[in-house]
Amino acid sequence: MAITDRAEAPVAASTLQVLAPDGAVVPGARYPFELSDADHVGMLTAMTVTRRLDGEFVNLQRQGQLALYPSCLGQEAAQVGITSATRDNDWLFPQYRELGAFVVRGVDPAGIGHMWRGMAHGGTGLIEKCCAPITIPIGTHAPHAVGYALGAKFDGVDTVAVTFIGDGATSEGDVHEALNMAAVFQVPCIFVVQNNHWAISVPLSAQTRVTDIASKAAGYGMAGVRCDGNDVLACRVVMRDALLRAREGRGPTLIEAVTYRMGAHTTADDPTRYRSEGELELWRRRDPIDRYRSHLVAAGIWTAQHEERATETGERAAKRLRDEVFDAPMPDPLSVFDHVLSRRSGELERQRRQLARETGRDAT
Amino acid sequence: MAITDRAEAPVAASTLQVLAPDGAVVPGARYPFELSDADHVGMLTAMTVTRRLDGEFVNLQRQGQLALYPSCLGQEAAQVGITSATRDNDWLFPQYRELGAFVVRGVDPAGIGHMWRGMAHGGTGLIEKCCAPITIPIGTHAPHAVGYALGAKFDGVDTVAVTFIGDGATSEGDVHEALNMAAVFQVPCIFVVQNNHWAISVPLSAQTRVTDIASKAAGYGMAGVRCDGNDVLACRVVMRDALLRAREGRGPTLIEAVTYRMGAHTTADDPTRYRSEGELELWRRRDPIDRYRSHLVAAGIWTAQHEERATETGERAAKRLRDEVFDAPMPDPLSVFDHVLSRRSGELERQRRQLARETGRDAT
Amino acid sequence: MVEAINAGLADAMADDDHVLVFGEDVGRLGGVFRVTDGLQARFGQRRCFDTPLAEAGIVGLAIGLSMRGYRPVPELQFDGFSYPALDQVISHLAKYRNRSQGAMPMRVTVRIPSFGGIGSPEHHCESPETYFAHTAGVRVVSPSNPADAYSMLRESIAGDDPVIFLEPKRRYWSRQDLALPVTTEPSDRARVARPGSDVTVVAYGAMVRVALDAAEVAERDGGVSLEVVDLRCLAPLDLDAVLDSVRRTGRCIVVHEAPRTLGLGAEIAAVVQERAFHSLEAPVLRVTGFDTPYPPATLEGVWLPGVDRLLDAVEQVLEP
Amino acid sequence: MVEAINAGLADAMADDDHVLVFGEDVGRLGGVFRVTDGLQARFGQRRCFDTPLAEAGIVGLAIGLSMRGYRPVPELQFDGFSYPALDQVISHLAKYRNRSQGAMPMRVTVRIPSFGGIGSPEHHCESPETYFAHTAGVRVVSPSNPADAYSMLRESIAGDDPVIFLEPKRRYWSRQDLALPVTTEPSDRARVARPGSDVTVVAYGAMVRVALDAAEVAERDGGVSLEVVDLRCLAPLDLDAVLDSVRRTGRCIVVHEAPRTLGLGAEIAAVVQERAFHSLEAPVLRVTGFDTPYPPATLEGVWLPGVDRLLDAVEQVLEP
Ligand SMILES: Cc1ncc(C[n+]2csc(CCOP(=O)(O)OP(=O)(O)O)c2C)c(N)n1
Ligand SMILES: Cc1ncc(C[n+]2csc(CCOP(=O)(O)OP(=O)(O)O)c2C)c(N)n1
Ligand SMILES: [Mg+2]
Ligand SMILES: [Mg+2]
Repeated sequence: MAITDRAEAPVAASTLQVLAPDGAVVPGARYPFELSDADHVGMLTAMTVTRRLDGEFVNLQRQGQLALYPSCLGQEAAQVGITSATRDNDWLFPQYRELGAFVVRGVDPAGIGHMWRGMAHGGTGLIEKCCAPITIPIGTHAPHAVGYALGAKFDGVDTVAVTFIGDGATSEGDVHEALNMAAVFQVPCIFVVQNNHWAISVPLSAQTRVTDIASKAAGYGMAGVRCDGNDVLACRVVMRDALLRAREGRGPTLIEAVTYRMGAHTTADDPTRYRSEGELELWRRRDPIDRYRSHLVAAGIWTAQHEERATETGERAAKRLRDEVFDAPMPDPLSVFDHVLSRRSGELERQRRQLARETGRDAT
Repeated sequence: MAITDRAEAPVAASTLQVLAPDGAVVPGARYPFELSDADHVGMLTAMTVTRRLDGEFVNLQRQGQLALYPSCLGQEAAQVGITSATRDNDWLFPQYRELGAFVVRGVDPAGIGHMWRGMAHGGTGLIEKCCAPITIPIGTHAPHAVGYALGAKFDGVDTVAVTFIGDGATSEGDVHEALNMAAVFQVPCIFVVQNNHWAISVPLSAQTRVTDIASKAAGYGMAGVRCDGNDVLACRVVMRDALLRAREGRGPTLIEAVTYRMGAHTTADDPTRYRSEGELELWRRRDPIDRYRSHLVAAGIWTAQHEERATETGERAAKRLRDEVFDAPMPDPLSVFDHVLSRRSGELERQRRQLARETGRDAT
Repeated sequence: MVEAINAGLADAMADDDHVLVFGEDVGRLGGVFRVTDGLQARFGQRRCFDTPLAEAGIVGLAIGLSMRGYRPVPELQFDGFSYPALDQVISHLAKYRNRSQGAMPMRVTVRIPSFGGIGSPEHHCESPETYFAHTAGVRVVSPSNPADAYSMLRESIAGDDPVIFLEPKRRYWSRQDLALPVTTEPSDRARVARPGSDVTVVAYGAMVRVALDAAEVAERDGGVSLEVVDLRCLAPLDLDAVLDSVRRTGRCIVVHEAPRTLGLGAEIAAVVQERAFHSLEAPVLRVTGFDTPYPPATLEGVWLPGVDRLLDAVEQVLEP
Repeated sequence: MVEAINAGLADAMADDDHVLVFGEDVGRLGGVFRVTDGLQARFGQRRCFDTPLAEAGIVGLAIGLSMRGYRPVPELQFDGFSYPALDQVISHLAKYRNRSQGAMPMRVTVRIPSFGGIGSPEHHCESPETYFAHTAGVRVVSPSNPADAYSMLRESIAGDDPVIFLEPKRRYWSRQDLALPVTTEPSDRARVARPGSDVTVVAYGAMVRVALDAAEVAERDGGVSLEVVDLRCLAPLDLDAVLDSVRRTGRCIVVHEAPRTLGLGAEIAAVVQERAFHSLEAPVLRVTGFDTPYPPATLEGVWLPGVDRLLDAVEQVLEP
């Protein structure tokens, strides 16, 4: 059974690309000339920092500081390219693997650490940055993005809702209902599918019969576009277009960013049980950071100094994350009774007093 | 707001048609020459009987004998054309409006009456005819058809599962999950969407952004085909092809039969609140029975005698239905405790004894 | 009651631009029960609109609208069609405030025409309250009369919590002279619907009428005085009124249509026996639907708890 | 316990060609907990296969396969991901036999790794039993030890009813010397896991271990003798063993992880107080999770019922 066929195929011809894997501009590509050198430096820095932080999260998990962590290794271009095109008040509705998006938005990584350490569901510090809490049940957040976008449309503002889902998520009924509603209501909502070829151990070919997830858009009467998800400029370009379409009231877009999950599904997973080293090797050669760096170096935009500074920024961020995670105080046991409803019922107060007694705390 | 635009448009060009509304064969049409005169007479008879019975169900509801009834008026061609192409052991998974399918299969209409009279959930006499019970929760039966088809595939037989859904049902997550799984597993399952342009009061244009439901198939990597649902021969042709594809192991098909719900959604509904007389008038002119009759009369296949015999058969069936419904005995109260699980728990026995006491019955 | 709910929706929409009404067939048709009749005509398609046929999507949409500051009031057309939305309710609507450390309250009122007794086919007569009431993070309420329907709906929409608003279809056509707006007791509190001294009968929704009728009969025919408590709020439960009553009567019966096992009667019996143990002269009894699927319409009359089944239980708890 | 379930699946597949195992990641990976490890290699892709990521579809698929004569054993990957399938369970799996007048029994065993206590993130530690147990037409079982896990699974798969099979993840790595195949008590019956005379403690799943540990401590430290009843079957409930026990001890405590309101403790308390009213020396108490969303992992230790919370309740019921 050729279960890895799709991940091993070259990225398909109809897939928008700006940079070839070696960093050269693809002939005839729609190059985003509107980006300043500073923009480019910012993007590559964000990708570099993302990778460093991602590695640190994996380390922290190995050291027993986190219960679990889903690495975004290899998906930095998709996440940074997409998110850097948004405005700070466009709302993001992430799945759980979107560290790159959070880095671009300036979310404190410790807040993500709090989630995986088991201190705060959904993470902390996200909402302030217009990011919905991290969502674990696959695809269920997609309708929220549609609702948010509908509200923005009603408000007459040009704010856009962006939801990140995976290739696996496309099989879920909630995603279908969301796509359909977004199209029917013509809301400013963008569905970003990071097609990383795997849903835990299930390859794309066992998830859907089509090889091209963007082709699903047509059945909803929605714009669909496919880009090389390891090409940050391609991601940026398609997202720029989709945002414009959304802001102009021309409706939603489904973007498929073709990329690859280079790490395990989460730190609890062992991918050697289900995929080949050869496949991984192939994608290593399509590394999104190497590609962009080659391009920017060749263009004279990225210097050794930039590299050094980005590495340093990454190191500092990683160290801060480490410290914050290690130093994080245990949450107050009684906090489990907070934020259930706007006020506590009599029964909940009784339960709270019980736990206060058990833990030697003051229930007042 | 032009909410009735799609129902008022002429049936689109890409829609497979064999007969024009006046009964003439469309130039270049794929005429089902394999049908014998007897086949044709059988189909038109089934359509005629369906319409007569359908009217009788509505009458019975008006007379207070049924709690509710969803009329299939106007959809006879789609139901008879599709079902008459199947073999008797292909399994049908109906929604609730498929009287025409049941007539073709020879289901006793009284069993359908039992459902709407509130005597037996799901109807009676269906399973013997390889029809799943009538299903009310929209779209939820689609995955059952996929499971059944998967089982047939595993068994190595060429039995096909056919599920009827509505245009409204296409919005439901369960239908999406079913379509996707059918494509991934390449099962012999056919999804028949009767696009009757309305889901209660919600027009197609508020249900989906596309005008062509068959186009949704492509996103699943599945064959999709659209036919004039008021043209029984067109329905028969596309179904014949889909069945062949399924039996040969070439996977599922989505068929959109473009038709129109000429009656109310159910007897409890008042369609004058939401749709125009003009729209209805337009579809009256596309009546599926008139069309087929004109064709068969012109072809010398259908005579006055056939007409008489079909009318008589319809009358007899209607009378039998009326009698059976009027004479139906009240179900035994204690039957509510039957068929909950394979055996009754102690608690359920206690509850049964309680009801026996209340109703003066013997609980043994 | 339909008119009261309709007025409640209209007044809430008039008072606050952020109140939105949507669902299947709620727009031009005005809902299959006409509960939303006239709202689209009066407030426009932005404020009252039809959605595609997708219940999970409808609740998901409401969650997103709430995040954007709206107060959505989605309708799920019937009890049995609320089940496709259970995951959105359990995993999100109920947990969003918690998961966002209080930053994202869910100001969503999900209206569901509920319960049996109107001769409908399968899936149109379910009692879904346990599924919701067991779920921490949502309020579940059910009015038994038009005044409460209006008042509790207004309070639910104006409040800061997600509310599952179960409307007893069987009481939809009940009428009451009402000068609107009307404000009844807070919707998280139970109410004594009829004072009495011998047995406490706890009911909600359409069963309150059954309990009141039984009280009438018991008084007249047997000289037995039933105190009827209308629960109103099914979650979080406020059983103070019930406990007060039981401490006086020493006897308690809970009535509901839902199947017995893990119906609300279970919780109420558990709490009453725990917190009024020494007052109880007899076990708390439950008068309920049976542990079977809801039966076909011709049998719902014998299946549903009625006055007789309730009076049987009254006799039992009064046995010496 | 993982090995016992794996063996139970393998033996069932070997005995009956019609047994099929499927779900997310159950094939090549062997399940995220390795419960289905090796099944695809041994029985082939037809008998053990991965599905797309769609829980409603998975249960729907099982229903259709059962209609075709198969005995599907789908896995839903975690408790919290069973909710998208609730509608298929409530509206179809539980009702199909009824709706077909007995002609279409649902021979489906839905395996769900369940409950908390393993340090997982949100949605991976839910106690979904009430949603299923309140639904007439399905059986709900939960084994507390490897022998039961094997035996009850075999019985569920071989039976003629839909079974929701809740596997306590926290006990997955528990071991027991077992000569397989092993047959324990019928899976619709409770069992006294430890005889005692002072207080009846009812538990199931991972809480049986907690109850047994508490019994040890109570005996040793206080000379109090707890009788621990392992419920095993959560629906339909068979409380004869519990009632027998309570009639002897006069005291009853139910322990479960699920939130208190409408958790199984409610039903058990309601039945016990009804049917053993005159035997009770103290109210039935419930030792449970709180009425909140399941907390983040660092707090699950204080949130979950443990030996101390249970012993507190023991003290309470023994107070004069
Ligand atoms: C509703 C639901 N079902 C199952 C799971 C378990 N699960 C977690 S991640 C995952 C695979 C998701 O794949 P994809 O959407 O492609 O995202 P990726 O992990 O590749 O980023 C599964 C099945 C879940 N989280 N939610
Ligand atoms: C899950 C679910 N939601 C809502 C309903 C209420 N309802 C009954 S029929 C219907 C419209 C169905 O439209 P369509 O699928 O087009 O079929 P049609 O009635 O036109 O044949 C609705 C919303 C239902 N039966 N099931
Ligand atoms: Mg993926
Ligand atoms: Mg329709």
